[in-house]
Amino acid sequence: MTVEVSSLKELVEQASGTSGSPDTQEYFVNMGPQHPSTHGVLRLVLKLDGERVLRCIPVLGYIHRSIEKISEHMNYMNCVHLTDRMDYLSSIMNNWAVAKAVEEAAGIEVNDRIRYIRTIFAELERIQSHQLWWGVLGMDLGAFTPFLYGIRDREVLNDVMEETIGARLTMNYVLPGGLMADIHPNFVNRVKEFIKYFRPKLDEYDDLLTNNVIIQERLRNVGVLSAQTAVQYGATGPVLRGSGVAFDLRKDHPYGVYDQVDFEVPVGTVGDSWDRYWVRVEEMRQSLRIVEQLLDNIPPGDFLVKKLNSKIKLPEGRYYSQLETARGILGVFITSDKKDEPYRLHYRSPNFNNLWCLEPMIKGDYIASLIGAMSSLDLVIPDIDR
Amino acid sequence: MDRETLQAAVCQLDSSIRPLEENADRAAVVVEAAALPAILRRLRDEPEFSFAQLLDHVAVDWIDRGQFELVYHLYSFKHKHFLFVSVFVPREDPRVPTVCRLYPVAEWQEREVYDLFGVLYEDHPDLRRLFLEDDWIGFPLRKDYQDDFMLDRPR
Amino acid sequence: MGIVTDKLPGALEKVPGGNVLVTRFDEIINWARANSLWPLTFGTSCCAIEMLMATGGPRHDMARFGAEVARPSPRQADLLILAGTIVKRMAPRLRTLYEQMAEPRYVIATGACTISGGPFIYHSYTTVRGADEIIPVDVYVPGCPPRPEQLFHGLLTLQKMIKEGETIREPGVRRKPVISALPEGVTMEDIQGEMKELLVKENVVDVHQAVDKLKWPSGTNDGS
Amino acid sequence: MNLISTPLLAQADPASAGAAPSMERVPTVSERAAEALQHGIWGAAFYIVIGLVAVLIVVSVLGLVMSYIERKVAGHFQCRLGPMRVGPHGILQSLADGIKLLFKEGIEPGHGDKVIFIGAPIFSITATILLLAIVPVAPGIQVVDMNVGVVYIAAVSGIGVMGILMGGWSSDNKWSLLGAMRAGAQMISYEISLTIAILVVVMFSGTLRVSEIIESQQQGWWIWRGHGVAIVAFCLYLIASTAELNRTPFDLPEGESELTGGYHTEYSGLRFSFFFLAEFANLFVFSALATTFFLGGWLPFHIGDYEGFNRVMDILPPVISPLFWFGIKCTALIFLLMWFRWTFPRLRMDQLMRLEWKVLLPFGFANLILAATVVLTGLYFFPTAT
Repeated sequence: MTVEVSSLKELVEQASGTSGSPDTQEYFVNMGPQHPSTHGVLRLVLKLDGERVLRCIPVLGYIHRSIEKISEHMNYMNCVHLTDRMDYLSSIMNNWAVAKAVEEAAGIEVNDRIRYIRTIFAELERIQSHQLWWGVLGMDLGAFTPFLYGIRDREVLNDVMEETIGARLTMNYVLPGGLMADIHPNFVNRVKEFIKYFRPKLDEYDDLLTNNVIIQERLRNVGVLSAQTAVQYGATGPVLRGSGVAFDLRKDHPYGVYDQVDFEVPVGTVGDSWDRYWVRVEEMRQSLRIVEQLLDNIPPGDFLVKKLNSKIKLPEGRYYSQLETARGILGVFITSDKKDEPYRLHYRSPNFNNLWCLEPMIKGDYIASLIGAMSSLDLVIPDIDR
Repeated sequence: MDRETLQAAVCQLDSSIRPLEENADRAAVVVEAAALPAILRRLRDEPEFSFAQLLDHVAVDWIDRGQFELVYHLYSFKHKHFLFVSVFVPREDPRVPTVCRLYPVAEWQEREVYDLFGVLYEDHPDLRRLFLEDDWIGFPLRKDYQDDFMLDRPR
Repeated sequence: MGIVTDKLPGALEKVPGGNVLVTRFDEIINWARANSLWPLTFGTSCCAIEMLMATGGPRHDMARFGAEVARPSPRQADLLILAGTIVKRMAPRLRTLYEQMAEPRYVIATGACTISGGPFIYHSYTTVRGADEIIPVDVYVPGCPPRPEQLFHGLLTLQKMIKEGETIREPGVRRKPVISALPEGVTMEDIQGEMKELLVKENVVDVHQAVDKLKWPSGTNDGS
Repeated sequence: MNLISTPLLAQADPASAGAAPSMERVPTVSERAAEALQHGIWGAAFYIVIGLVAVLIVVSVLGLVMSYIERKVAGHFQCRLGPMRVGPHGILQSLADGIKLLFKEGIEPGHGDKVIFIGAPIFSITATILLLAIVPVAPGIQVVDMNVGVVYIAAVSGIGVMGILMGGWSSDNKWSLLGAMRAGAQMISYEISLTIAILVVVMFSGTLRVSEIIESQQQGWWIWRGHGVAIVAFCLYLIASTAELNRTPFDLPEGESELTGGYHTEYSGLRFSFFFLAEFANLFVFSALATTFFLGGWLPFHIGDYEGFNRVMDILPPVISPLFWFGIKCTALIFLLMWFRWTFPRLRMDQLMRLEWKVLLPFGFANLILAATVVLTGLYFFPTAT
């Protein structure tokens, strides 16, 4: 059996040969790599009939930095810092995923304090990520002000985290075997202040966007993704939950201290952009709940349990660990050959799998719906390309 | 179902399935390339397993053995269990039937593996490079990939 | 690449033959250009969050410098803020974008990746090692990612460069590219020396020593 | 028959037309020119030059001032400061922008239609200048005051869309073309509602001459004299004029997040600034026209025959009073439009069309019929006070 390898050019030429009715002309448009609402450098080749999207071919690789290849030449401690640059909006969760894989492989058991702090930071970062997403969604739908409100509240949270971590975006806080530094003495109080500050702000978000008629018109019944399609196309995270599948690693395969806290997993019903929007806004509330429960109970202890050693070697084998980032399941696949560098390190990035839901979602809809639907997927392109 | 039971149950499915010899942190089986789609279909459809989602597809270049290992990582929402399905293909002529009829997401995961490893997927509807330009020469994640552009880290 | 701390190297060259009127005119135009830098919405990866979003946000507010009018179309933009890694596939597109921008156009390279390739230099088969291999860069802002304040320093450095540099009669005559945000009295050699020292050091850290060193000076650390 | 008393028929009598305004009529610039023409050509030329220069200055100053105000207002809506560094509180910011745009390279797309490409921004700004000519700022401060003023407004405001269509067409850019087509569909549709809303006032005042429309509001502004009818008309006017101005929530032709820059994607330098200027000057023009039609133009707030109250309102000296009242009403309306812009997200194309043809237009016609009934029965406040 021969295998045919095609190219994008051939694909476009092939597709442009088939035209619809004689009086309309279908045409191709490049959306990206530099486009304000592709959130970076995603390129979509759109086949349009007027404003209707007939085909949507994502073209990737404009930020493919070969992280997996670089990781093969790095020790496990260094691999962690590259993950910051993948999904930079959930960097702590990315760090944690690698740390978790290495810890499980090396048989390191971290203490409760580390688990508590990791969980708190992961939830804070989930809030932070959703704040930014909320603002950007508003901007994509043409309202500029929500974007600045989102950024405003993000900065408040950033301050809290910066006090402990020292970085604003690429946190690099979680290491295999513990944490980079202990939490700041002020941390607990400041997080409490933040929660007090942010609860009313969430209602303000509702006033500005959620209850806005135009937003509802723009999101409801747009980009409908059935549960079956979502599962088939490998969607995870809020995209999958928006479609009505209550699958959350935090509940189903608890890690950290998620098994000790009480929270709900918001689930959509229809699977349209509105459901995904609602799921994320609700997730912010749940994250606040989780943080509140954990904050007062951080047990004493060390923030490092194992000697930090850049020459750490894992026993031979395949290790997979995954956790729920703000966008879905991040999986880390480590193949070790007893050296201090991974033989193969693969990241299952949530955005990569979520992206493919785009075409079934918006086929035959307007460009404007495409923007809204894409925004509701909350893509981070460097995470797709790695 | 815990790890060992699941692995044993999957192995009973077909005589060509055998457990993975190397160490893995979850149930892992090895199947023949030709039998892959049929086995994955059974794994997906039989209620005992119902692996509804293909979480991940990874390739590993075992250059010493002259083989590529293709790992399909399955997950079942119903039973909440994971499974590695490995396929070993020769490095010289890496071919494997596509599974994107079963799991649509495989279309792109397989394209990624083709792009970076050069594994050819038979009957794939749209086999193109995913990350690199269409005229890129070589498959960069292979262990023997050489490139004038790449720099080695000074030791 | 020159190192600039506060003052730019060299004094303003008075153009020979230019009379007072023309020079004044040039000054006005340069003043206008320096104070109206409309950036292109172009971000490739992590730095975009800090450079385009956080700087535009209420806390830092790039609008104070008149630079918040982010144009999505390169035709109307004056300033290309390179935020994030440039890879081989993006390189021709970046060049196109730069060429699509109308003169005069300025480029600020932010972050380690656009300056040198950053953490992706070695063993990467795609990362371009520095955006200046593709397009001319006016100001480098180091950091991974730089803080918004650092970008503002870069922006002010660029404004200074524009005010003192190129004139309308001599387009394209610019100062050498500069690194922004180095503190006074620190040179590139110092930094390189320090980095070498760090690299030479044994990579193994004693955990108890490290913990002691990293403990916060006051407080009980038990989180209550 | 009581129909005689309605202004509509009263206007038919030429003798009463001049007698109705209480204030003495101050000739406009064009009338002065026509008068001077009888004595010699130079006097007329003098007035024509004055009129032209005034309009040009007004357009450029409007562009500068409005863009500054817009950025400041946006800044304060978004919890930030806006321009601060160029001059005190950044008041020279738009001047710097203007000079920069003046000396920026003007790029013409290689495969575009050059003549149309260059002509488009000129068309756009010409429409604005022509509209500005009829804006009555104060008695006498008006370039032309023609007897068919309202018809003129409806005719001339259509030229603006021509410029946008030409710009989008000649740019040789698919995004531009999409933007231009959106603009064409949108502006032509909403012009109907706009005109219908104005017609209500024309019915009330019984004249097409804008200065007389203002004079007819001596007893009170139409917006409250006309019961609910005028208020509905005013709302229709506001919505339609927002659409005419291409501002959020109707900024589809530009739609940054969808079409990168819409019709002006390919424009740079001075030509782009023409579009920019036209947009901001139009903002003023439409607010000024709303002031004229619904809010009594330069007239102070009067209530029918309540002499005492009216005298308090007339307290300003007659030279400043019209400018003050016109300015304050116009500013309020501009602020309202900016408020819209920084609050609402954008509509989708089909929703936009649905809003016009299925909601606004039927409402407009019903309102028009209602207005006719109101006028014929003399139901509005102070019908015979003039």
